[in-house]
Amino acid sequence: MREAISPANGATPLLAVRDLQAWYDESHVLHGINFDVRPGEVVTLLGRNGAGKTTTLRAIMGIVGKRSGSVQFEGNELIGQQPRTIARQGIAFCPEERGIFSSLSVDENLMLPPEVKPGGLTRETVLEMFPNLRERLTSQGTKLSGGEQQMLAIGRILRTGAKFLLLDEPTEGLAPVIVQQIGRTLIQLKNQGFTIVLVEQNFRFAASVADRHYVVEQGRVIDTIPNADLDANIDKLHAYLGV
Amino acid sequence: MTTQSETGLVESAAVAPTVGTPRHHIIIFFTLLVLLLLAPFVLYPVFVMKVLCFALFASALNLLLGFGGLLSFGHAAFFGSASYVAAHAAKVWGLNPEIAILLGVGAAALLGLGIGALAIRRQGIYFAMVTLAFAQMVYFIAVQAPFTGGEDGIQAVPRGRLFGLIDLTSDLTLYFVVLAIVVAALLGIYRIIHSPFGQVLKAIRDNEPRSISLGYKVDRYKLAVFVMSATLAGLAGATKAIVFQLSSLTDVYWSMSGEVVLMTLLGGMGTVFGPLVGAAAIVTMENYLAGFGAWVTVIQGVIFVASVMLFREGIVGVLAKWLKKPL
Amino acid sequence: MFELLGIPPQALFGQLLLGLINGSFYALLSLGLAVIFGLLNIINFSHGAQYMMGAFVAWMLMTYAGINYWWALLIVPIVVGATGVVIERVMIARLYHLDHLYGLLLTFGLALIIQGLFRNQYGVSGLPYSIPTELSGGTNLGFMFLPNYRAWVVVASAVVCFGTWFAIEKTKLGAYLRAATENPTLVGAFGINVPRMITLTYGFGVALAALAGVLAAPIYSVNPNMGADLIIVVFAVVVIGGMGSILGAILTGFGLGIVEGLTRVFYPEASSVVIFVIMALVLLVKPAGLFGRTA
Amino acid sequence: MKLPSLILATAASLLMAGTAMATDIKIGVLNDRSGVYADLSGEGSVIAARMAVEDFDAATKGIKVEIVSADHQNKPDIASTIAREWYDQDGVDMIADVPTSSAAFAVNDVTRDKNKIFMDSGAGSADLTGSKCSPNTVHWTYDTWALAHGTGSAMVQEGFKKWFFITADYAFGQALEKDTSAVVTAAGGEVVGAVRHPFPGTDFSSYLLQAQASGAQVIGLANAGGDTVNTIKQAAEFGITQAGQSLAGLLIFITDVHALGLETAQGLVLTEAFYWDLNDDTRAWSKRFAEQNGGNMPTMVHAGVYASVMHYLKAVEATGGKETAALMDWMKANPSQDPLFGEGTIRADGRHVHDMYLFKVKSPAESKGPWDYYNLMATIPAEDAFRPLAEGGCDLVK
Amino acid sequence: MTDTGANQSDVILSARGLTKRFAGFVAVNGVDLDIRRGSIHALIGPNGAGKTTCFNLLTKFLQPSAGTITLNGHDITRQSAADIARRGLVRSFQISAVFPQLTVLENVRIALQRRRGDSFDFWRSQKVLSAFDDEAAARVNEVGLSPHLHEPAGELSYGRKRALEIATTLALEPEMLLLDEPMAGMAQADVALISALIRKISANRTILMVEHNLSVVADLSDHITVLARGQVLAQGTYDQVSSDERVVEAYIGAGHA
Repeated sequence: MREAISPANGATPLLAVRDLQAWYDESHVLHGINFDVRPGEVVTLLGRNGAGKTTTLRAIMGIVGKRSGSVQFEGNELIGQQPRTIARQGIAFCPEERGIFSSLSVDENLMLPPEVKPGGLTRETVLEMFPNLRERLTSQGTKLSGGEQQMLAIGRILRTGAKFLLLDEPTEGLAPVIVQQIGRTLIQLKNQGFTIVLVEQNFRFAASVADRHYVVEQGRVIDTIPNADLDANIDKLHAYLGV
Repeated sequence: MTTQSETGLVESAAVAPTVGTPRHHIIIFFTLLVLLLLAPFVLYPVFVMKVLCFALFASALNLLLGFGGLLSFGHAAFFGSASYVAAHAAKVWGLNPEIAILLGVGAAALLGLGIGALAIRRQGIYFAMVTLAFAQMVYFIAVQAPFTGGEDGIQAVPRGRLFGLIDLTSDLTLYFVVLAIVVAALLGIYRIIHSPFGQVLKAIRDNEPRSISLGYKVDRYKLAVFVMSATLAGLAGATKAIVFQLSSLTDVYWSMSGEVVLMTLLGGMGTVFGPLVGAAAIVTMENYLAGFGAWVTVIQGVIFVASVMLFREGIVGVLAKWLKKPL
Repeated sequence: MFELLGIPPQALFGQLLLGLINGSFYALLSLGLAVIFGLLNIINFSHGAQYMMGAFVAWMLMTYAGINYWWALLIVPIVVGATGVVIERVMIARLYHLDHLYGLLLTFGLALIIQGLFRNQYGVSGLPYSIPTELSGGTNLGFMFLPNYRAWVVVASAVVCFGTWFAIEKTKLGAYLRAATENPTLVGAFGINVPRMITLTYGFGVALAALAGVLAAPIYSVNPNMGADLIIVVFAVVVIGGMGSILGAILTGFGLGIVEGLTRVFYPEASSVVIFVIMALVLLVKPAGLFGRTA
Repeated sequence: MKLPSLILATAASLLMAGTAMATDIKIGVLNDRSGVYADLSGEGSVIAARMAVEDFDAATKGIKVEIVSADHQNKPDIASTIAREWYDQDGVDMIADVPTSSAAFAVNDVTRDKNKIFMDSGAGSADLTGSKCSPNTVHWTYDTWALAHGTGSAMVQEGFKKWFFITADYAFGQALEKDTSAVVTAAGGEVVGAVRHPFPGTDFSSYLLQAQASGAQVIGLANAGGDTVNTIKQAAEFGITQAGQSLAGLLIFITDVHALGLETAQGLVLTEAFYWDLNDDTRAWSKRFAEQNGGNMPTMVHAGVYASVMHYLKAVEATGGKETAALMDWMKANPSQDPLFGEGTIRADGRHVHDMYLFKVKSPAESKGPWDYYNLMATIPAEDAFRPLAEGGCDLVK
Repeated sequence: MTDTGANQSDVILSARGLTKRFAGFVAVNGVDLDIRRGSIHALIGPNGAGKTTCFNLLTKFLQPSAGTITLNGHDITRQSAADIARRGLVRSFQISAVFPQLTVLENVRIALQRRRGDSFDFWRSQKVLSAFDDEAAARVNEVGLSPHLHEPAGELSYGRKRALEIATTLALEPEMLLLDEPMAGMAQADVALISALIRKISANRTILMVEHNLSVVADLSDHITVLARGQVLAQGTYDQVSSDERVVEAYIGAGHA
């Protein structure tokens, strides 16, 4: 298992995760996650269902039952902080189930997250990015299609000014054409300087957007594959992820 | 579908139960019995009878709450209606006390069946509120029905002769009859808790979906325990009517339901002896503090708050944890 | 003359109007209860006691400090709401991880304490609080004499109810509240201080109860027991409306006021129980209440 | 071993040390100390009882009197429990006061069972000396029949013939309504309607509007305590009285008028057995009473407790013991005499008979200050004030 | 490739056109399923494929919006969860489902007690249940929990709770077991243990499981149904489905960029 811990090649990591362990109630889910994210990067956490990818994101946000180890963001230790103060440092989280509020309209959902840093996208920009949402602004949030909900979920965190995004399976259950649209959006965001941690099962999608892939299995990062080396490692990946 | 030990109403006493009737339970029961047999020669018998009636009432509620996991906020309906029926039967129909009590108990059982059948369809807070709503209706009937005597209640109920033979006018004679009734009922509850039925009940309380998946029809068990609890509450109410020769609106009012929850909570729900301790504590306190007027309410409130905030396991629950033995 | 069940229609109008007035108290109180339940999932059994506190604090302000009704309308909800904030911080906040029934038991105990304390201090005979001079007198509507104060009560509570509904359904703050009701974890992960919001919400719900108390003070005697029985009625209103549904609480409050008013005409003895009958029926047929969302 | 006791002992021993052959008497004042009747009975009744002991000068007469008191919360079950324990455990010989009819019935039953003496002042039900009469009970101050007759017949005589009742849906309310209706119809009046409201209530406007729509001249308030106060307040609010209808309080005490204030209560017609400002004797006694009672004047219930305890003590002195039958016989055989009720007698059914008074509440302008509330309209002579002996249905009357 | 044509007597549980609509979306859409007697059948699919919903429909914890379910030829579509449990179809839960305040022995005994029929005999001592103690202890021993026989189940570690759950389920001698993610939240060592346990109990039984851990699925199951977006994507043996392009696509994603 080479590069289980990937050294930050030169640049200081924006996010450094060391020996992160996490529990839900009594079940020990993460057994020591290690990885780095450098500014402006898109990295993915790949792995099968139940490997601990989602929990890793939630542990970074501080919304698991219990966690230990170290999560440093811009040099600040996040372990021990409340989720809300973590968010206030410019980290935005888009959950797997998307978290669209059914008692809020689309517009309210969009405008809900407070601005945590200056320089967030305006409502107008978000609507230009996802034109589908514009026509549905007054409808109930959960009345949107899955794809639209995903756009809404991504769109609303772009408004906050956070430049560090944690996206949990944004393509899950979506039609290919929507997946492509989301892929384009992520690349666009990357070009605008956003740093993104992406949890994916769909590694073809991940490959289209990411700089680096961390393979998670049983609560540990077991491999790191730079996107450039993907073709060389395709068999290995199939073994990790395949059916 | 979380395991309910962390969030459920009945907190685990974290005690390793043993199989069969634990020896210390037998010892406690025996000691209690001896104390109660001696009590009327030391304490005022009517006072001890009151404690006994409420101990039974609280144990009946505890059967439902502590072992069935269902909080009824309307148990006064059963206590009170049995009290009315028994009082009416003894006074107006001139029946023997044992028949009067049986009729009262029967009325409570029927009422329990009716209310239970509707209430068990709901859970948690809704269950509590449905029982409260029905209890309010029973209260309304108690106010309206001619035979209940409105706010005067049914007074001067004759204690009569047990089986037409034993004159119950003497407090002491009555005491031993009441003691026999209450002890029998408490042993009955003990048996229910430790019967095959009680095992299933505890399982349902601990984890309802899992019980369903094992093939148990949980609604029937809930209804059965509801009716049992109502019946026993009725026994307490009917006995109280004979002891005090009176049944009144207090017995059906919703604050009576609150009081019996308080007794159970204070003593320790889900424990065998908790309701007895809780009832004794509250009844004694009410008696001693009667002169303090509204302070009684304040003190009761403080106990409620303290029980919820500080010792949710109740007095006996805390003791059990400390002794590492189920009580 | 056309009569409905022996009641001339004009008299019926009068009775409907009276029902509406009483309904406005139900609406205000159940609104507070619904707001608290919606976010905290706690049955605030001390709501009636807090309503009573509202009336008492108004009376105290008048008696000890000479502060008039209009200022009381402003000050009392803030003062009593502040006590709610303290209660939430010190006690209720420690119960969220437990079964909701513990919240009910706790607030039940609190209600006993509050009522007992006031009863000790002020007895139960009731204390006088006069109708502000600006609102004394009344208007003859032809079918009835409507005291100006009662008209004010309807208007005031309708405005407050609408305001609260608007604040919750149409404002940013309200959006936070609704979102936090659905998924507090995620809202917290957006950087919002959810515990503080919960505290303030409880305070706000309590303040609404206190406001109802101030409104009630001039027409019902200021009495430590004034909220004791009311709480379970209001509770039933909230259950009928659908726990946590703001609109449901308001509409049901006004609606049941009218139902109760009509019962007072046709079967007055049953006017205190009719709401419970309706509640039992609604719960059995439509468990989530008339306006509640089914889980 | 000291037994658990319900008692908050409030009274002191009044015996001079060394008096030989003393009779020890224990009197229990059982009433509402925290609820709606706390002001009209409550601690004031204990004060009145104590004053009776002092005025009787029991100590020098060799009678040692101890007074205990307790709160029955207006509930019959609590009253019954306390009475039972007092008699069984604490050696109480006589229970005084006991407002609230349901509680009084409970004490009535227990007293008869235990063969002790019950001298009621606070309760209203005429059944206490009627169908539920007991050889052990004296009903001193007033009853629903007396109130109904005083107010009912006086109002009808003044030309107020059409009545509407707002009645608490409780036994005492129904009894008041029934008794008054009978008086009103007998006097040539007419009852045009009645509405029974749940007890306790808060909003009475609906009933007041129904009363108004009925076209009645008088609205009879067959309720009590806070309900009556609220009804009167709301009647003023809805302009009922201004529109010409009169209110007749059927069970109303001076403390209620005090709570209402004259602005609201003025013009109200009511019947009482006692008013502090009747004559020099009542004024002098009431002044002493008020000094001990936080400046509040006595109610007729307080006066009744004083007079009944006084009469009882006289019987103890006369019979030289506390044998129940002897005491009851003496009390019924000898007329009572005290500064508050003047002379009176106790009938075979236990009814104490004395003059009753019809009052009208003063307007604020007429009143010279606090507690100056009543104008005397009529004195109802003792022989007319109470239900005739034969009509009560009491078994003790042959 | 599908088994719909299999001899009906070989099929213990079958579903036709199984559909579940929730407000606004269709979670399970027209699923046909046949579980062969004595097989280990796995239900897999990417997140959100509708596995758990499907599972809850089969165990009657949810009512289907449309479709029929038959167990041993009996239509059980309208029966309650408790009823089908009595017909020998018993489920486990994703989160460990024990009775926390009962002891380990009592947990298992609750299941054994079912054999006595409905336990409404509140007048009997639970001593009558001691008849089951030996068997219960044996069941507990099978899953290696003997040292904890008299401990309250709530105090067991996570893995032991799952083992206890399986012991309890087995005590019912079910004809068919439905396991909901038996490996969820398991430590690696426990996975092997539970795997072995499942293999052991599969003798003479039919097992349907929902499981994410594909190596476990590959290792254990005879037959696999792959769900995606509420519909059956593929069925067959592990080799068959793992080589199916659509399955690979569903799992790994389409169109290599």
